[in-house]
Amino acid sequence: MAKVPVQFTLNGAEKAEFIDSGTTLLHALRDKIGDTSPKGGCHQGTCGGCSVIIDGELRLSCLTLAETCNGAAITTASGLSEGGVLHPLQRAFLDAFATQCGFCTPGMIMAATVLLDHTPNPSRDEVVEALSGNICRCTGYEPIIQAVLTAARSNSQNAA
Amino acid sequence: MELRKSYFADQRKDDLHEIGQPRPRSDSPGHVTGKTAYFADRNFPGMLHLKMVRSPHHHARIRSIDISEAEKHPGVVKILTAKDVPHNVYTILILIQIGPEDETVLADGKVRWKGEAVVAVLAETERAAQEAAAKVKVDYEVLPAVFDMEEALKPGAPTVNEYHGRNYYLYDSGECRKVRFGDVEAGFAGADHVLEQTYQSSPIEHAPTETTGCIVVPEGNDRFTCYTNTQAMFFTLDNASIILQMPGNKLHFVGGTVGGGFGGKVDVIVEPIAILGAKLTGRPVSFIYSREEEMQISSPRAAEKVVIKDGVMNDGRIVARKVTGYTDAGAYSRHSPYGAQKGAGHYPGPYTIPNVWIDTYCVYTNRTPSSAMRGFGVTIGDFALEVQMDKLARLIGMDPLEFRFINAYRDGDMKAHRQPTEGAALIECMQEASRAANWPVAEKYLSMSSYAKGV
Amino acid sequence: MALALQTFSTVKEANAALTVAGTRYLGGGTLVVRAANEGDVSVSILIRSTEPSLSAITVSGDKVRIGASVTMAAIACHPDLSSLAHAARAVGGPAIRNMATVGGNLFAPAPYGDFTVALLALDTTVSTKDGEVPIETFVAKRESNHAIVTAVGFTLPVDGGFRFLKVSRVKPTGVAVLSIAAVLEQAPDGTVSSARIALGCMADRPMRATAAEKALLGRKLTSDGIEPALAVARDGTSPITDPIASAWYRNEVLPVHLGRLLLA
Amino acid sequence: MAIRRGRGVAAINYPTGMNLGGDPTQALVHSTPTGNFMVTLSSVDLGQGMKQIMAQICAETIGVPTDRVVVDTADTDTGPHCMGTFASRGTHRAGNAVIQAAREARQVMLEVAAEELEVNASDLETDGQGNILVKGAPQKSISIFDVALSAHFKRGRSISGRGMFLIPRSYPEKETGAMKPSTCYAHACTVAEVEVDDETGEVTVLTVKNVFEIGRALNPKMVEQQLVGGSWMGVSHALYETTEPYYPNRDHGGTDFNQYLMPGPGDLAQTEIIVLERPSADGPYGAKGPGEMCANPQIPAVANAVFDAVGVRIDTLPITPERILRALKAQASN
Repeated sequence: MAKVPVQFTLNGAEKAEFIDSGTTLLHALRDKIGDTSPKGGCHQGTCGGCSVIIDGELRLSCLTLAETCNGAAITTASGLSEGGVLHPLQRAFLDAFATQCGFCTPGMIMAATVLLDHTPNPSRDEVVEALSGNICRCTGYEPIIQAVLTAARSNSQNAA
Repeated sequence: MELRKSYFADQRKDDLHEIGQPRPRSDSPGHVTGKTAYFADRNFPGMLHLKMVRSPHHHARIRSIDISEAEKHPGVVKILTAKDVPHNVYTILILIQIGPEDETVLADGKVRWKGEAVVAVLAETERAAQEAAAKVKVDYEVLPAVFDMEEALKPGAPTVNEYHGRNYYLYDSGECRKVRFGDVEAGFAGADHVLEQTYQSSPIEHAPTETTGCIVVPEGNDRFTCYTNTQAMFFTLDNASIILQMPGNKLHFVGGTVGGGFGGKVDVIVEPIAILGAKLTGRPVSFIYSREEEMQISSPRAAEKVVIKDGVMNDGRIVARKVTGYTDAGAYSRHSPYGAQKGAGHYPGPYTIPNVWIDTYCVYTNRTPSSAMRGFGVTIGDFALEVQMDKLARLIGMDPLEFRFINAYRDGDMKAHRQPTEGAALIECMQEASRAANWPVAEKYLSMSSYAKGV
Repeated sequence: MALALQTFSTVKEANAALTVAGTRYLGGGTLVVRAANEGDVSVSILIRSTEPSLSAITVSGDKVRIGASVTMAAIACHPDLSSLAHAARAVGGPAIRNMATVGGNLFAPAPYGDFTVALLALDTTVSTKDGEVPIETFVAKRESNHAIVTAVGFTLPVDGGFRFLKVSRVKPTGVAVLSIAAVLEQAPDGTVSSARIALGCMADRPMRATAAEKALLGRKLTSDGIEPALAVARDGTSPITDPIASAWYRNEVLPVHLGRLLLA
Repeated sequence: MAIRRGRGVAAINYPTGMNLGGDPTQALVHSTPTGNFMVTLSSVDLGQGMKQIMAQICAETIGVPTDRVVVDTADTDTGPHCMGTFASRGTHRAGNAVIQAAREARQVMLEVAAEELEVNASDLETDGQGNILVKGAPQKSISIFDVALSAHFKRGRSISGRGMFLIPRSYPEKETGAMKPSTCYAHACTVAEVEVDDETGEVTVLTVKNVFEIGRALNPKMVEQQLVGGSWMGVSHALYETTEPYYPNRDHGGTDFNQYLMPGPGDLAQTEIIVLERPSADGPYGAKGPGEMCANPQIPAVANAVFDAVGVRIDTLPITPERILRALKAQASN
């Protein structure tokens, strides 16, 4: 089996691995690099649990081949908090009781992160749209929407 | 959410420190940082991947299975068929003495539903397992299949499951679980109106975001650790012990946080075969359902048919209720005989009715076996009951909410299964709903209480 | 055989590589990688090209050329393509739109392929190494296409001339019950002078509603005016039946939704 | 085209725990040397928050803050038997087992404290903050930290307890069906308001007002999570979900989250949750199992609302636009 080199930054840290050609980024992250925060809920691109941020864009790591990410900057949910301090979105998810089983949570937080990076003060419709590729079976979505709106409000208050 | 503490205030102590407090969840910080460990967040050196070859037919005889090409495929380590499974015919509720054993771990001579497990392939990579699975040759003789419960119950229908020999589960009470209370025919005869209606549902998937699966690791001391997302650790361990004819002390089950269950992870379906694979290869084995398998192979909530016949008086009293419930178990029992029985214990719903007749059937068809799901045995019954209540109210020209007050059970009322009602609160829920939804009802209903009449 | 990826800097080299058995072109991955993940072992080599022209959008005057690797997200946010943005946004959720390409959408089986419905109404041409073909011809024979699609080209409709509607059960981004795209031109008196209407999910691939197009000509976009078009909207359809809806339902509601789109 | 509005009501009850009983769960509780408490179970947390709730139940019973309790669960080598997490039984069965184990541990803890304070154990109480006080003389006290140290290193006592909860099995009588399916029931009443598009059969659920009676909200925020999510699932069952859309025909079953339909974040009804508490006689601090029943009443409430809106009865789930449209067409042709 042909091994190919991949090199990218993951949550700011340089990563270089030899992987089997054709390996998805999801498998590379989870099985080779050891970041299990992206979840393989479907491997079809229909659940959003594996969402990561690649060069500022939300992507599904289950449908992305790792070797197409050479030189990229990748962010996962495990890399959001800094120095043990939770990211405002993570804080908001806690405060809003927006997690139950937690399996969709990393993907939801990735989707919300990209939204707030581009749209610091989103409307409810914009939040709904941003989360629309991510399935949650426990919460009924409302607490998650509220968490994102709350994080946005706290962001804008901090900026003000 | 609002807590309405005015109701039942006399029955509740409010001197507690921790109970009733909205403490933050201890697991949430792990969830939001992606640090919570689910069973699949483990990777073991040399781990094999198990892929299942499944039946493409709804009902077929297996003439032969040829694994010779698949065995030679690069990366394949072991291929399992029925003969490799020590106790291949099992049923999960045997642990609570509900038999007979009626399901094969790997199909033996016959498949009874499309998607049934036939051959298990263990390989170095998922891809190698998929490729080898495509090379397994199974020669089938397709048999007539039956999908409709009514058809299945007719004489001459194809027999779905020979371990039962008939297309329904045989209870100690006969072909159905029965509840008999009062004289339902006399009730109908004396009723102002009789209404019989049929309700139907189709199978529903739990659809947890994390699919069913496990990883089994041989510990080198003849013990096997099974990291699993089962909803019932010992239930699964004990069934695996029976299927594998392996003493329970050889098995160590480790769960943890599960990515949603909703009843979908109470079947014992991935663990025994993965443990067997680990035992026969001496290597860690991962068997995780694909999303496609989760959607169409894992047991759904059963389809149900519910026929309700009610006798009702013009003053709003329901005087007789006859319910015939059919649970579509699919090809195997799993938890369905229990679910159908649970329905019998639930009807006629939270209402006090003097004459009740309940029959609930568990029917076999050539479809994915159904099993437990959130509201097991009750959810579809409640749909049927509460739509029927709406129809009855309109039939006699009464407000649907007021109609329910008239019939609501209260403490001390005798239920059809002959237990006195305790701790009722239906009336209070309806009173509060009347206010919250601005759905006015007569004052006499707002002053009712679930406490025993006259108290 | 294990899966492998081969990357080429030119389309020409990638096309040459695709002549080998077991190869398939990799666009955004939403179809091809999914199939591999789901156990499709018929493909063992994925081919892609990084030729920059594949990712370019060029707009000169009203002529638009979109490279085949351009994503739905790139179209949705392109300042010169704002009239098409809602059609691009009809595809998937945000992550899918960052991956799904124009080229890939041409191959997406119903109920997918919403953007191709838009392209069909826009009278698009599809470019490969073999030249340009009308989208209708391309889509009809897409299974036998072996040349990499390099770009699509079309003329931007006049302001307000492009209409698009996707009907789905799940909001905001479920898959289609059906989708409808229409490019309409109206004479000064408001009567329709030209109409191209494309439908998604009303066959196994996007199709034109030619009878409805004809019936619209010379008519005003009023309830009475569009009635003849709605009456023949189902001509030639053979809708898919899938978990989302039956063929019967799709046919029943097609005139309803077409009417709403035309009157919007 | 007409958008027509209707509302419907449904009222239900739901049994807690495995039907007919016979479903045991055990728990063990012990203190660490510094007065933290470990609850050991084999029950499974599916996301409903079992670990958090068991910690709160243990803390309440022992008399310490919740963050001094750690729950170790879902390991068959360490945790005693639990039948499983299903049938709304987790909180009720495991909670009762934890209370029993925690009471036993508390009794040892008070005995050790009594020896340290030279009083009778029956004269002691906890303040919920980690201290043990003499009733009526709160200035005479000892911290649980010190009690645990003493128990471990001075007095050789194990501050621990065993808990087992079992509802004995009931066998239905063959001919009459006399049986005891459950010992306590949760209740609900839901009013749903919908809009139905009478040209397409599409339903929009506008509001869902749920009143749930759940015995006791042990952690109100967590029970709210379940009830809100359950209400969403009920609406989802009513209008969207099935693995066999053309049942009993087996074809066209969905295989992914695009084809298996559930309401998306843009389909959410305005949802109201009101909770009543009638503590159950045998529930842990009165709790009943709310996890399953909270997804049931929305289904008939929505069905009844659809009828109220357009006058057709859809007696087959799910209530799809197709079924409504077919019924409307049949109604029009009659």
